[in-house]
Amino acid sequence: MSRRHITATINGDEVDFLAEEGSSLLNALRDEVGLTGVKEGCGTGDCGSCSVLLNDYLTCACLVFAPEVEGGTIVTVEGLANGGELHPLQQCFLEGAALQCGICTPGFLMAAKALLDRNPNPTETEIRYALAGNLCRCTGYDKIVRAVQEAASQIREA
Amino acid sequence: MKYASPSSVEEATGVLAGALSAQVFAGATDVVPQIRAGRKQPEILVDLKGIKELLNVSNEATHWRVGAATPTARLTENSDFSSEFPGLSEAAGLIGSDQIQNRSSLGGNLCNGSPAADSVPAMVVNGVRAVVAGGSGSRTVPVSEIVTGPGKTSLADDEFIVEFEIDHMPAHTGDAYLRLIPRTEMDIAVVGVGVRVTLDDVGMVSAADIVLGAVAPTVVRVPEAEAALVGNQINDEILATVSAAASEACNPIDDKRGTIAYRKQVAGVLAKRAVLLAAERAAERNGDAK
Amino acid sequence: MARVHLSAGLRDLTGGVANIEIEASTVGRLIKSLDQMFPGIGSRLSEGSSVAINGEILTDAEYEKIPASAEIHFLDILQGG
Amino acid sequence: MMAVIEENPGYKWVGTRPIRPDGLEKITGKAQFGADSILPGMLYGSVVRSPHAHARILSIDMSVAKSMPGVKAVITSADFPDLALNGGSAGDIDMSNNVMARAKVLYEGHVVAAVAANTREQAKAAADAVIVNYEVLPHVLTVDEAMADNAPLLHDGMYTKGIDPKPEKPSNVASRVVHERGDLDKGFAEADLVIEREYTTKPVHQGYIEPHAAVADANSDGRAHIWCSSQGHFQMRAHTATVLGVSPGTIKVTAAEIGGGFGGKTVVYLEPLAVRLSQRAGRPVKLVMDRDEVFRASGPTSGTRIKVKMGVTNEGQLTAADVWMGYEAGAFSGSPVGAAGMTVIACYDIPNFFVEGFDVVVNKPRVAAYRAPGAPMAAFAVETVMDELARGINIDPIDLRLQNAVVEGTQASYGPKFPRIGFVETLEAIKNHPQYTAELGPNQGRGVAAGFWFNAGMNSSATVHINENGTATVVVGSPDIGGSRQSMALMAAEELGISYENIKPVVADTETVGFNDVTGGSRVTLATGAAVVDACRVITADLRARAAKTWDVEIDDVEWVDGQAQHVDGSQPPLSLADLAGKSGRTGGPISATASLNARGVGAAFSTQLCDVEVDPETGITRVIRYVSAQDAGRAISPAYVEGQMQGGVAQGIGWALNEEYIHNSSGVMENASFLDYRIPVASDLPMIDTVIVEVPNPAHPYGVRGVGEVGIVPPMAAVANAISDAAGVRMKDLPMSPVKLLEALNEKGK
Repeated sequence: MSRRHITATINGDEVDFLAEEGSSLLNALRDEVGLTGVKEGCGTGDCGSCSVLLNDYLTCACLVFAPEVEGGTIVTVEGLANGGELHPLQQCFLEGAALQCGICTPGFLMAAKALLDRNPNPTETEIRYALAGNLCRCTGYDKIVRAVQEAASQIREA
Repeated sequence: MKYASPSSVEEATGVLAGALSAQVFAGATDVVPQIRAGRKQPEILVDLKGIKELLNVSNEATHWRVGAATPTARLTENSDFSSEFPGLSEAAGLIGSDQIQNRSSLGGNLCNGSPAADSVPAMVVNGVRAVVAGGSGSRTVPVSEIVTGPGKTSLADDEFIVEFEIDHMPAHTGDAYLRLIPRTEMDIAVVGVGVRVTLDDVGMVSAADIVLGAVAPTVVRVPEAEAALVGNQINDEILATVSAAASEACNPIDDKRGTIAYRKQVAGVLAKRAVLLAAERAAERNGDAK
Repeated sequence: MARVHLSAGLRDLTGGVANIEIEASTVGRLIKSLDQMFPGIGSRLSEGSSVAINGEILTDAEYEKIPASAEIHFLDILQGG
Repeated sequence: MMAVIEENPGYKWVGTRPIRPDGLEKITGKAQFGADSILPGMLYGSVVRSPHAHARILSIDMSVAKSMPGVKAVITSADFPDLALNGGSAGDIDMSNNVMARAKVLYEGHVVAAVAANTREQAKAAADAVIVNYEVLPHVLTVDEAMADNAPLLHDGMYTKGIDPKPEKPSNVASRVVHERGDLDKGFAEADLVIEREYTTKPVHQGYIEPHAAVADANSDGRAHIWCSSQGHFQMRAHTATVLGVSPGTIKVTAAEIGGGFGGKTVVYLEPLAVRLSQRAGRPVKLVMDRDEVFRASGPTSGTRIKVKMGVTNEGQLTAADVWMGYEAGAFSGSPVGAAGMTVIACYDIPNFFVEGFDVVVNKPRVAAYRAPGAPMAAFAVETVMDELARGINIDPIDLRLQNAVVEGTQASYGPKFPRIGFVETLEAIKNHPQYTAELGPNQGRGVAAGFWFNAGMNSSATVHINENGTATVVVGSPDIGGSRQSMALMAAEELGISYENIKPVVADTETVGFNDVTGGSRVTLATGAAVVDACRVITADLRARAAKTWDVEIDDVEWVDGQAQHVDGSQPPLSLADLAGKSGRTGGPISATASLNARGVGAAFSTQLCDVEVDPETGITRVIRYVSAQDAGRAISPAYVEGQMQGGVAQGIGWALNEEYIHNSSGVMENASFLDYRIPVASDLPMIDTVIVEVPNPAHPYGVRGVGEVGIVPPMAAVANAISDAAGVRMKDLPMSPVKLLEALNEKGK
């Protein structure tokens, strides 16, 4: 079975990899590129654990066929920090105890980043709806929402 | 499974003509789970997002053109479109999470053939037309004629929707779409109701469209409710008639998401609420679109 | 003497006896004595029970010393989530 | 918010909120979870599962699958020892048969074969090509069906335990439990109001976001290494060894980070399959469940039918309780009905009661522990009856509970007397909370409910190493699900007197730390924490001895204060931990200590919760608009993560209350095996969840810990139900309280 050669910019670097044509971007990122920070919780777009930015837009990597990203740009949780400097969302998740088991955290961080990039001052309700595509079973969302509020405020003041 | 990404309508129809079993897709938000569950095993996946007409959104003299593969998020964030068609925009915006919204499209939502597709009742009440391309050329079809049953469409194997034509909203007209889901997000509609209402100078209803989703194999129009509204001021009595007619028009099933009785009753409730919301919008919309 | 409370679920083996006073230095010896009085109860208690001595619930308590005039309850083993 | 019952005695680290030790890896994507291991030459596995709820396996044809491209191994039950033939215990035989079906499949999703191939796609294709011939048998799905006369039997040899005389005929009832006290008839005769109700609940899943995953690398000499996410890698080792028929010593298990468990990852599913496939293929094998497999084949908790009758005097004195409970166990015995029987009325001092429970097998996946297993459904029943009793005699529902609450010295319904507990304090915390008297809008209502859970102790080990610069490594064997490494580090910092940042807590594999029971039963901070404290105390004693040696004084002249050795009379300049560590070679060698224990002094946990809802009377939709949970933590070592446990339990409980359920069709096939249709709460479904940490220290623990993980899920269903009743005037007795059912009830009431 021949696989397709795919080139994309991932976390700022040009990367090429091979993938079955009908396989998902999620499997390609995890198995071929080694970015296992992108998590699989369902494989059907219902949990948001595999959220990445694809050409600047928040997307479930499990719903994207790998060949679709040819020439595209992808940002995963591994690319969220600026070198050694954490993104304010990462810092606020840490300080606000916004994770317990941590499996959903990469997806939440990417979804929250997408939200704050387009709406720097969201209300609690806007945050809750923007994060509704990301399931967390540990926290009851309380500390996640607060961490996003805090990060938004820090980013606005920066 | 092979993957193809044609860059023109002609190339796409050519790929489809040559394939034994092809699956066209835009966002793949329905296609991927179907493949994963073994319900579909296409030989070739045809990605329509490489064709620029399918991603086009333009506001023209008499109508909007909305590319069939346009992510619903790009449509709902178009403030001109959303203020002209708040009901349709909200319906499109209800298709899944933000992640889904960046992939889902009106074309995909329609052609998936789900009776519960949120955008379809809102498209039908707005008289939206689909421009269909295929091996034998192009045709324009009302959206209401595309879906023929759950998962089934009137499109031929080598056809796909290129774009939607949406005539501008007339003056004093408003649309609305309301749905019932058990959670607040991430659910399939148990009942959906699209309404469009036009009011005359004295606030009398001069035109009404009421279409239900998720309560029958395809969306259903409720002519009795429309007739009850036209020529009347909206009042409790008329709304009660609308509710009863909406409930009566349902032909639902009992399934994991709801019961027959529940769907009928709630269709009536949402129809009433959607009429009020559409009428409120109609009253506020006095000018021309565009 | 320890005062031993036998739960209702054990009374098929005790002929309905609910409480009994027994002299025993450890939980293991206590179970042995009970088994002599109510044949079959020993394996049920040592496999499927925790024991509470004066209110403190213990597992694997075979060698646990029993203080004078202790209150002893045998409880079902619990699962935790 | 904290309700301080006993002041913090000046702790420097315990009770603070620093950044968790494992946080950075988790917010940068580096943390390795169960499915994240990739080994050289690794194969992918896929599992063949039964499409039938109950069937006899007539034959399995693997010939096509074996010949497919990339396929390296195909296994069935023939590849595992039949424990029934070599003296295995009943529990081990059931475990083995759940991992891989032998003669019969007992639920849809039951494993019948597994394959390993070069790629996922090849493995999946080969699994699809395994041909299994079944003789489909009639099935039972509920307590009622399973207990009916002439019901089809899952196990021919199952005779109900706990019934005298022993039943003559086998049945689907594995066992009966009973608790009783006093005279029921007399108790009900004394009551002024008696309420009798019947409840049903559906199986619900723990819903961890990380699917089960295991990677195994087996060697030709029989040894194997497993990487998996579980709540107890020692238990995975033991259970895998049992199923494979080998010594646990031949298996090494490395604990991956675990993406949620809630009880459901205490069970072995994939590990023995992965090891056997790896042995057959001679290559490492990765097995990961799809989400639908997680639902169909891993542990939900029981569906139940519960009948409760309770009596109260007009003065608010409970007089009697009569409880009947049937708990679905799934395909093998072992529902949590025992704990249900012990917890159902444990919050109250009731003079006369009779509690009877049945463990019932049905053709559904075998239940697994889920947060306070057995207690939440029982509390749903009793706590809604309590609400009806309070309203019936016109007394505040918290006052009714206060009047009958168990306190230190009360003889618990399950037997022994309670030690110091904090139930009353949680009730008072809610009564004093501003939300209790906040104004309610139209269609809004308010409910309270309480809950009890034992917590657990069990076996733990910990090793503490002092590094050459005076920092410390704390090695434990308890997988960290919700922040326990932070609690370990905080207690170690307190004991050693060094900064939290200078302590590195590590979850070690099964070969580098002593045995640990599972992370479950809310036991880790209590039991593993006690082991860490013990090890630290051995170290501080050693440090005092080394300082004494340095100063040439007696050890009794040396104290360990604030991270340094001090001479009692101040005659020597203090020696810090770094000073002593740097010169440890001169005072006896490296500084290290291990402690292992079977934890004692388990402290019971109570929670009282307050819920405000708004009901849409035309659609039956319920939205939770405000929520407060008060819980006795004993002592909150790590308050941020105590709050997290409380909030998480409440969120799961709200899901259970409103939307979550297993839906099976008449063939016994699960219809909603996805996160789309198994509806756990999303962020927009919930309000902020306010917490009140009540601290009534457990006198038996060095820091007063009780355990906080589980009890929070016990009250929510009743709290929501009571709030719905207050808002809409209908009593919901069937979970979930979905819009469909609530609208039905409202229609009925309107008639």
